[in-house]
Amino acid sequence: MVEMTAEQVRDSKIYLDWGLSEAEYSKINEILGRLPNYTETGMFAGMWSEHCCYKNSKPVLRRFPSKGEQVLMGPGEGAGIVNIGDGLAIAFKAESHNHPSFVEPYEGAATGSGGIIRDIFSMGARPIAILDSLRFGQIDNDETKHLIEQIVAGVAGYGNCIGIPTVGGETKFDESYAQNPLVNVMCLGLIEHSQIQKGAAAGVGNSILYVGAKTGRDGINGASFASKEFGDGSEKQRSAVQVGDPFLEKLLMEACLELIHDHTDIVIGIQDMGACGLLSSSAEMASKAGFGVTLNLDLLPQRESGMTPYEMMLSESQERMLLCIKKGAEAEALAVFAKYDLEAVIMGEVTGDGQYTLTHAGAVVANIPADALAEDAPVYYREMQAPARLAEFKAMQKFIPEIDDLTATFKAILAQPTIASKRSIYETYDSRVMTNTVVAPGSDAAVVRVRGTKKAIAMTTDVNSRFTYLDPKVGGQIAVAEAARNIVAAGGQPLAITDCLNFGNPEKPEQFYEFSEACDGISEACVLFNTPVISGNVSLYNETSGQAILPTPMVGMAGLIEDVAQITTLAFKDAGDAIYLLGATADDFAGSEIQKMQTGTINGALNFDLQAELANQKTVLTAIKTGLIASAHDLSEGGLAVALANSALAGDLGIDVDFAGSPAQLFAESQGRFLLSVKPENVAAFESLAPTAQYLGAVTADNHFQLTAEDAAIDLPLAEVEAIFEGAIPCLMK
Amino acid sequence: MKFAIIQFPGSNCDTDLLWAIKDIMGAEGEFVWHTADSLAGFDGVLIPGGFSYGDYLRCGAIAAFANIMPEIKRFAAEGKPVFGTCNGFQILIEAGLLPGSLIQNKSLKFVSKWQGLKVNNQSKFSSNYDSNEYIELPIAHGDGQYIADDATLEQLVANNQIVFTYENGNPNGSTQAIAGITNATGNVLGMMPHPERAMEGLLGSDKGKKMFQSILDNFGE
Amino acid sequence: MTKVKVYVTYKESILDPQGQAVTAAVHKMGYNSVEDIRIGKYFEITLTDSDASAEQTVAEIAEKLLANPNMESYRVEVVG
Amino acid sequence: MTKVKVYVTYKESILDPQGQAVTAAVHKMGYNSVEDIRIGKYFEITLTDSDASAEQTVAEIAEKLLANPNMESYRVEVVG
Ligand SMILES: Nc1ncnc2c1ncn2[C@@H]1O[C@H](COP(=O)(O)OP(=O)(O)O)[C@@H](O)[C@H]1O
Ligand SMILES: [Mg+2]
Repeated sequence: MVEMTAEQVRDSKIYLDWGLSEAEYSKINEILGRLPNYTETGMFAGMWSEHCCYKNSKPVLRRFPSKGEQVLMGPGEGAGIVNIGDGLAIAFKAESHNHPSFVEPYEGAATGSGGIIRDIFSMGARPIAILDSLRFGQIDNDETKHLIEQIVAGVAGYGNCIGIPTVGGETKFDESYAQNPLVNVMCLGLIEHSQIQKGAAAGVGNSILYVGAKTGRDGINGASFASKEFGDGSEKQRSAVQVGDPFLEKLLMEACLELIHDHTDIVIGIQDMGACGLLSSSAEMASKAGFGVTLNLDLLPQRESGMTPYEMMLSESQERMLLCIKKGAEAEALAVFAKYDLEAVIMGEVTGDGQYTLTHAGAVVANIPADALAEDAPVYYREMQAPARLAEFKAMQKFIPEIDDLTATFKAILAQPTIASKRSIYETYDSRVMTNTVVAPGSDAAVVRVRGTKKAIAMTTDVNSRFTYLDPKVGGQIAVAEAARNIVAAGGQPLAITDCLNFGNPEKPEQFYEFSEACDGISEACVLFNTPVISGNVSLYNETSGQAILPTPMVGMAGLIEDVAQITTLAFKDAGDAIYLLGATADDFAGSEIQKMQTGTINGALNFDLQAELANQKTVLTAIKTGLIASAHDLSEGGLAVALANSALAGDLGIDVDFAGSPAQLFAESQGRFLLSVKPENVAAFESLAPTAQYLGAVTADNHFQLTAEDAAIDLPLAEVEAIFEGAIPCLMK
Repeated sequence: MKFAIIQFPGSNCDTDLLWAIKDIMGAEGEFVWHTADSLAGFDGVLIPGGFSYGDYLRCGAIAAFANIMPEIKRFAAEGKPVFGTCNGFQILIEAGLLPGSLIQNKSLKFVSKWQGLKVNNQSKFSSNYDSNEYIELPIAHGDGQYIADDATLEQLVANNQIVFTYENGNPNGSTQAIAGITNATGNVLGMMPHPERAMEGLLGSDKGKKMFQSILDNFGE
Repeated sequence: MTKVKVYVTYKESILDPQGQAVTAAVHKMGYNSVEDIRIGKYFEITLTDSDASAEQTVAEIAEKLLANPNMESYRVEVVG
Repeated sequence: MTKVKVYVTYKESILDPQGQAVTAAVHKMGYNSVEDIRIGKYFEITLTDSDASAEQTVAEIAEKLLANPNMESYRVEVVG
């Protein structure tokens, strides 16, 4: 194949196909003072895509609070880092792999996991936990079942093999995700302060080392592909599918961590090759450090023959890392990789001229200011407009569900896929490898202890996108509040968040409004909860044939448990313990599971008090720390009735509860609420600490689920409740 | 006693085993890289779980050809204790140190949960348990279905080589609910469950300790 | 009764991690003349159809179920 | 350069869980003429040996590594 000349690129306007606008192409001409050649044009197209440079989302992301005394490293590197004391810190981040998982669900989910794991160990941190936040369409068709099965298998396949426990996540269903499932994976790592690495290529003459898988033609244009809407199915596939190799990544992880820990002084910088592969990792490393870089593409390990410089630079082959190694110490680094049978080559060096230079077959094929690719990428201030529906929702009459048969309603709610047990999913994940998992999936936040200390880390991912749909800003606040509620229920002090902002096409003013408002809601809550945003990921263009997903800003939060003795789960512990509800219950049914179940749709105005939420969380955390709480569970989808079922089933104990509210309010989704159980000897102390807590009844040993509200009552054998809760998803998947 | 914890590329329960034997049981333990060729100075071998060589081809198949394997075979032939959990069990099978085969779970799915087990305490690896004691240990595997021909099964029973069997459900479809077996001479044990993950109440159970204690009691001097 | 065989292999451009690992293992075992190993799946299908309709049936099954068109190609062979 | 193919299948006596699942899936899709599906592995090996020595080499590799004689059998085919 003969490559186009610079003039042909200009005349054929191929850059439009690659996602560059006319204005952007002109700007490139201006920067270079000449026409960019084919390779250079492709490089700009990749680096200036939303996926790589956040050109549409940057102005909004800048408004996130990202500082705090606990924050050791904020956004901008592979992952953010938070201090947990004892000279230790945690690094965490989440990443989406939505489009690839729709095209090829197993490999899409697997390579998504692989990517975020690399982000964590590239910081020098040892990954210790994975969480997966998944969104699917309704389980009523074979395509969705196939997507669920394969995506879950992909997450499992990668995490299980590499040996990092998958300790939590969430799985929710809504028809808006049918043609656009969401696969968001969060990874958290542990690191000593002194080991923190940066993705920088500094110091003239230092070497650029490539290690890991050979480069193939897979995923070329992946970044610009993720920065476009889907049309119909025929467009699904734009380049070769990326295949994950968790075995190779395991070796890469061990080798990189060994190099960082045992050869600290020779590693100048390290970065994984994610979106735009070799190009973005090398350009960002150079630009960040204020240096230039020159790479010899003839030395690049290649899996296929005849690859062009364009293909080499834009390939998104997995399991590759780029390092900057001190001059003279190359052999020392190569020896470490050789121990793990990894292919590593020195393919370039840091230069002082600030230029990004590529050579291939003896010729210079690209010569661009490094900053132009990274720092100087365009930024757009998109137009926003509130979607008309929002005003309508605010003006609506309150929806109040009618409940003729409380028992039947309860059973039906419990069997809704979003509510029902996710055991059939999380039991395919190894959640205990590394022998630190104290609370595995099935409770609220997951908890992993930190060896050598009394501490533990609590983690969760949350967002209820129905709320963000009804009111993006309040929904964003609720996402943070719910995550914090889960952390607190486990006995943790919320520390910081990461996010995956899954939205529609930002070029549409209504979609951009949702994005911007939801982020501002997240910011407000993060300021109040003192949980800065330390990392995150944006996934826009989640639309198929013009139909956008519900706005889904996934919040991943980590919190610190000071003493493992304070770790609390949702399971009721002993018969005779008193059950309390903390937090006010009102007729809050807008966006609730019961509204969706009864009416098939969601609408109405949200009611949320951020201050009240925070006050309740503080009370619960104090009560846990003073040893007054036997079990704690946050209330979310399905309300009190579902929370009671969760705690009873987890403890394999019955309940006898009399709720002072309407039967419908058993399913209300008022925010800021906790279900707590307290040992009889602690009741007095608890009641004086939490005077507003509502006494509900007692945990029983008779294996009956007895729940009364006004004149209606549920009385079911626990086994029947369990059969419905556990059986719902496996039954739908058949 | 001093234990060698063998590390293959892709092993991922190696640090867990070291933690269990050293930090919890108080014995000596050291990692031994798969390229080594000597076990001199060691009194026992522990083969960890994980995905050696990605579990590509068949679980444990490639690891069975590692440089250290002839030495492990020699070690076993001398009657010294060799223990493999999960992928370690698969490796011992592929290396021919234990009879039978492990194939994909009947459900075709990876399964990770607490699993009930019945312990036969007539082995050097289980003598500290009560007779027929019921315990729960974590399992986490995709290829744990134990199969063997009739002659082998008869011999396993006759020789009292079946040490662990699944109770309250058979998570992978194993023949006779077999979860762990020894070789004929009783000094090599392979099992799918993870005793090294059940060493502390904080993590849910310390029922795995009796297994390691049995090794220390019966093989130590 | 007709026997049909189906061979499913990765397309050329798709990474075959399993094949790579096995190739490396074979080299370690000293078989250095081996250049490359690619691993695929192999199905032996027994049907009650006649030869011609069996081929048709199996091709359909392969297309829909046995091979993943994003990554794999397949070949059907009627043995008789 | 010689190309050799190796086919590895479970022995008759072994119940292949994946083969059973695929057979059931095929029946669900309405292909009721399918009696049985057995799944095996298929290797395409490229060697620098001549034909005869390639067959010998591959047979050795198959015997030692590619098949587990406890449960699998294999067949080697030199393509040339
Ligand atoms: N995809 C998943 N991966 C791992 N764990 C999951 C997944 N989906 C749900 N879980 C687990 O199931 C439990 C219940 O989840 P969820 O209903 O989302 O809890 P909450 O409403 O309290 O956030 C949690 O422990 C969660 O970690
Ligand atoms: Mg919760």
